[in-house]
Amino acid sequence: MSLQGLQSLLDGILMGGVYALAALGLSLIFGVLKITNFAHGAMMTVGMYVVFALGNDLGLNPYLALPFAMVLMFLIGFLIQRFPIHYIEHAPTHNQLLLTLGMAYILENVLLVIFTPNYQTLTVKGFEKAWRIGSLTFAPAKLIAFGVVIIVTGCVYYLLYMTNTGKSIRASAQNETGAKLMGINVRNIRAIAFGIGAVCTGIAGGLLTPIMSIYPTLGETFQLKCFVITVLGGMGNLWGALVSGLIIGVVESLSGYYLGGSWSEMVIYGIFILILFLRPTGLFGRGNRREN
Amino acid sequence: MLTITDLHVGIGNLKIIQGISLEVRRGEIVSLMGANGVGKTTFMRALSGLGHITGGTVEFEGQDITHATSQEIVEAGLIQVPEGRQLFSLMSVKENLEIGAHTKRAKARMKENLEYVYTLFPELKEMNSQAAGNLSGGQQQMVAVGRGLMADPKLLILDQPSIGLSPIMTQKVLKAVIDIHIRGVSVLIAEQNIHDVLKIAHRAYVLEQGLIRASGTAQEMAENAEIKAMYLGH
Amino acid sequence: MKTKKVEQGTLLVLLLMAVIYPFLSDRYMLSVGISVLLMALLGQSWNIMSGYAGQFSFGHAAFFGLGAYASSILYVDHGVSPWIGMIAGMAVAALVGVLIGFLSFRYKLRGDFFALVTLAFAEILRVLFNNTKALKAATGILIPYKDVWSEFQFANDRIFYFILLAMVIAATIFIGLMSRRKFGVCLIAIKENQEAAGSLGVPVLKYKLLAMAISAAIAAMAGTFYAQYYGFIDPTVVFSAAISVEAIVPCIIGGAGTLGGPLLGALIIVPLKELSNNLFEGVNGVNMIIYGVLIVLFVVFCRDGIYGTVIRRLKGARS
Amino acid sequence: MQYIMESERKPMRSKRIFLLLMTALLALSMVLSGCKSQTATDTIKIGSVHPLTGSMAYEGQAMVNAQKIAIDKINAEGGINGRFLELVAKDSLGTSSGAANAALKLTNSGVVALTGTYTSSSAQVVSRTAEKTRIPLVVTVASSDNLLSNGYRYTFRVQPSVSVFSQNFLKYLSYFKTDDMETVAFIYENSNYGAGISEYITDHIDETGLRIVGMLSYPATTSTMSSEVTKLAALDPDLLVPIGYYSDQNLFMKEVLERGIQFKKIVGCANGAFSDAKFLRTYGTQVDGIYDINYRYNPNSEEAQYMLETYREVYGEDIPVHAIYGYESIMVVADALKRCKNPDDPEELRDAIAASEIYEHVLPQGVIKFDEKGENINSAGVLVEIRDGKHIIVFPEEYADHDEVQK
Repeated sequence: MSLQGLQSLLDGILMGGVYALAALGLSLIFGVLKITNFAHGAMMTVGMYVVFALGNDLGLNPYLALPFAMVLMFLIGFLIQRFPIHYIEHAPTHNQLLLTLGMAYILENVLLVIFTPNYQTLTVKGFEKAWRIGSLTFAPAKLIAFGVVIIVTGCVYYLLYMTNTGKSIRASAQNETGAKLMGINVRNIRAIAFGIGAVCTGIAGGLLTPIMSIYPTLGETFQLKCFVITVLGGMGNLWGALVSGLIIGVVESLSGYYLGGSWSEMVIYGIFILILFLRPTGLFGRGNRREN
Repeated sequence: MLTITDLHVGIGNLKIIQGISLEVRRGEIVSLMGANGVGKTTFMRALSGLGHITGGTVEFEGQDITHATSQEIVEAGLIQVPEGRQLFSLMSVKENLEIGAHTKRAKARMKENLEYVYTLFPELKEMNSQAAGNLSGGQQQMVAVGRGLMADPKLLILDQPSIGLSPIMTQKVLKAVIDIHIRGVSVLIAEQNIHDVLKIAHRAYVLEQGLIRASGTAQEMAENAEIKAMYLGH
Repeated sequence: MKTKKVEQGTLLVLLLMAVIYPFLSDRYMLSVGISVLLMALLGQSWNIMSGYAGQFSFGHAAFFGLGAYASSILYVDHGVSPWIGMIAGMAVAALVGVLIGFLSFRYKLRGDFFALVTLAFAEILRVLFNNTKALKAATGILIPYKDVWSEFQFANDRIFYFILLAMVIAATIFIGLMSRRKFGVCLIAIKENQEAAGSLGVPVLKYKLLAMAISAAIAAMAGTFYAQYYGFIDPTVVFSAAISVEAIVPCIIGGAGTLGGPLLGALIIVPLKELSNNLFEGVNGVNMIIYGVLIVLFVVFCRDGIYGTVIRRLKGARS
Repeated sequence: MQYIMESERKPMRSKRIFLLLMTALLALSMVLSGCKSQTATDTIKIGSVHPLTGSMAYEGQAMVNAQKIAIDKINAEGGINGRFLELVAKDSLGTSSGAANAALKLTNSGVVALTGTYTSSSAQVVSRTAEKTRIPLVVTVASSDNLLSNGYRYTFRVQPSVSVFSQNFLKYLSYFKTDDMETVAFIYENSNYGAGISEYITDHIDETGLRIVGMLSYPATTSTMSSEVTKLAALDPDLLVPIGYYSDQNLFMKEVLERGIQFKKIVGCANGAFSDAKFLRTYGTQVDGIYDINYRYNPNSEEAQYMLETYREVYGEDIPVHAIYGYESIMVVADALKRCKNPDDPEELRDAIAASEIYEHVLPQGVIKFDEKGENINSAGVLVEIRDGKHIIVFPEEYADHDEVQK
């Protein structure tokens, strides 16, 4: 592989980390709660704007703004699940889709009203230049994002597998009746799970704020990519989401380098269709396949 | 301990349970018998707060739980081992048991209860880290009963625990029920397999078309010619 | 039998209204009327595949776009009348629909997964058309401006309106007739329980593919109309997810799997959207917030759709 | 069908539904057409159709902002023969049907002219609407080449189209082309604007003596430009031509600057980022030496100064260059209105616009005059250089400004 190929691979891995985190949120919501969430991109954008607002108006370092974004995102996620989504949990997929789409319109346009549609850019001091190792370059914001992604994924793993709340979440996902009969407040647990999903999504958005210029509908561009990653990794499978996030990042970057950016979209959707046909439980086979 | 008066339960517009009165006294094993589809499961689910109760009352330990949520009911000590076991199939046996101890009360006695479950079903200890979904039907039923015990029940409801089990497994489960009863837990058990269950029950009710058709002590029921003809079949 | 009468009655009333409407309205209202009908047609198309047969599509833009492109390319590059082009487009879309369906059903995709596959196909077509020079790539196709009926071009929008109305009526009658025959009963059986239907001897795959073909063909018809009426198409317009959404919205609002649902749904949501556009001109975004809220409220409080709920109430009144 | 089997229901219900629906229809038609009666007769209304929500909302809103400034200016100067202008702006929602409905709503409410629409697909739809309703449309921004190829009588375009920009590029090449410049690479977003320009230029590249070493296209919604930057760095063309919208081109430059890649010469063509004030605010002098062929105001025009300052004052930022054409579109309409005997007659207005000869305007071009297709015959972009963190017009010579125009 040429040096440029290597650089593309590296860029793909770093960007893939952010995709992975964004998809992790979707994977939780999609796999655990069985909700086809088309407000996912919009939720990401909310995270972006929270970090932007704190960074731009209060001068807070964007990475210090992340905890605030997390709290807010948790609340938003909790409320979205608790109010509208709760009522359509067992409704057909298209009802869920339309409802979350409606939520997306609301979120995006609330952002539009508050922040105007202007493109916003947040620059971080000291991040103007890439870091280098030999001839390879690392964009600092992407590198940090990658680190945060690993940490957050670890935390979510801990939360889901080591804590009582996490166990209740997984239990409710696997068997709602069983969970209720053990005295789990499934309604709250689901709202918490959605909240956690929203937090991951929001962090992913927040991490992108120093990387891209943001505008209210930016999240839409991540929507489908997140679905691809989620299905590829197996729904509800954390490590699956992480690995396939990286895969998609790398595929995008390499196909962008060798075939051109216009066709890399095509390659990703092609992979998506193949995976849906051939391994709908995901590459790692542990995701739960949904049937209606 | 559990007093049910004129209970009505529906699913959608359908009226499934049309006025059942039933009682479980402290220290009893009571059996609810009936053929497939007479509404046993609907009735049982309603007791745990998973049904649409349209009339009547359910009283547990002097407390009205007719419209309580399933959490409140579990907290009060009325625990159900549901039909079809409803395990968390991707989680390990150990995790399944741990989740059983979800309430505060149960958490406080978790260690003790876990030990008891392991003495009751020693094989569970060996399967601790296996995913519950990979176990055989009988093993799964043991996990389900164990999980119910982890919730520290005062009254344990078992909904058709022998369904799909081999005769040996069925015996094992019923033996466990006796053991549990000896330990001071009252039991309400729904069964199609009347022959076996009447051997361990004190009293029994027969459910038919959403109504109690007959009731009495286990012995009376076992000797009732009509019931013999209908359910015991031989 | 009375419910059936209500259904027929409602449809008749809708028809009557639709026929009178253009004579009461000015150009703007006529244009809104065309938006309503276009959404209704797309909705009807979605309805047969997803509402009746239960195969939930989120990629109807694929068929819509194919229809628009097939007739436009034939017209602009080869001088073929769009009337004929429309038939060709319907055939192409039906073929692609069957292909997508065959692959999906062969690999046993259902529910969300089927929806995502259709979405992915629509996106692939968008990228493909956007990057293929022979298909005019990103430049899109401009339809010549004429007033020649044989070329599906009219200076008078009222004629466009009635043509579209005829399409909606044709699609509705077609679906209505189909749904009352064995085909429709089988589709519902497939939706309720595919395995059971199969074991009862319903040719599941054949019927599902047939439903997809019909659905795709109707969407393609809408696509041709769109190209001819608005006069311009490009890949980002006709293959966009927004079109796929337009196919779903009226069905959910009106009631999926009911004959009048998509019609009523379109009749309600389009004017409401237009109304919020007109009422909240001052602060941008508020119109879309209102639209979002409307959708959320409809989905939460009217799960079977307005038409579906009315029908259910009527049936419920009996017991 | 499930319902067929059902029975027993009160009669008359279908009648009730009928009445209900008819009432709803009546109410709706009254509400929808309601604004008609509210028309205040003494203002002359100009309609504006732009995307005000969705992904193009910023561009659309800036356009409307600039139009408002133009309207205010005319009104402050006494309006049109004593009558004031009024801008009625509607959201096109960025869709064809949205644009058509918005345009018709405007023509309904009595506008004498339409302006719009930023996106080419909406412009195509609105131009057709203009033709049908016989109300003139002055395009603010829509660069698609085939916009006027249908022979519409009522559509006029002030701004340079894709091919004009491309011709400008080829013409202005002489300014920045050096003798040792041999290779050129393009990086462009692949919608009809980016792809259109790059295609036109490549078709005529032989005339320039340059050799194309790279044609990189990407979707405007991309979230990363890393592989493109890597590839271009390896190609190391003598001339790099980026064409795209603000957010994607900003992403591109960000990656280039982060990695410290020194391209020999970067000349954007209608680049959404390079000519934007925000771009300079973000990167300052780091982007010195970049050229862009783009929309611009005429630095020597006093009116342009007025427009700049007012925009900055009212909206707190520099006017985005595309919005200048929003401003000028109103001026074109106003100029024509002044020459009309009856300003309320769109037909007369159309003829007046067609006969426009505007010498005093804010654009860096000669007289504004339309050919028979409706295209502004002198439309042109200018070559802007970023020097000391500022935009300076360097070519053509007559619009070159060496004084500091902006702060």
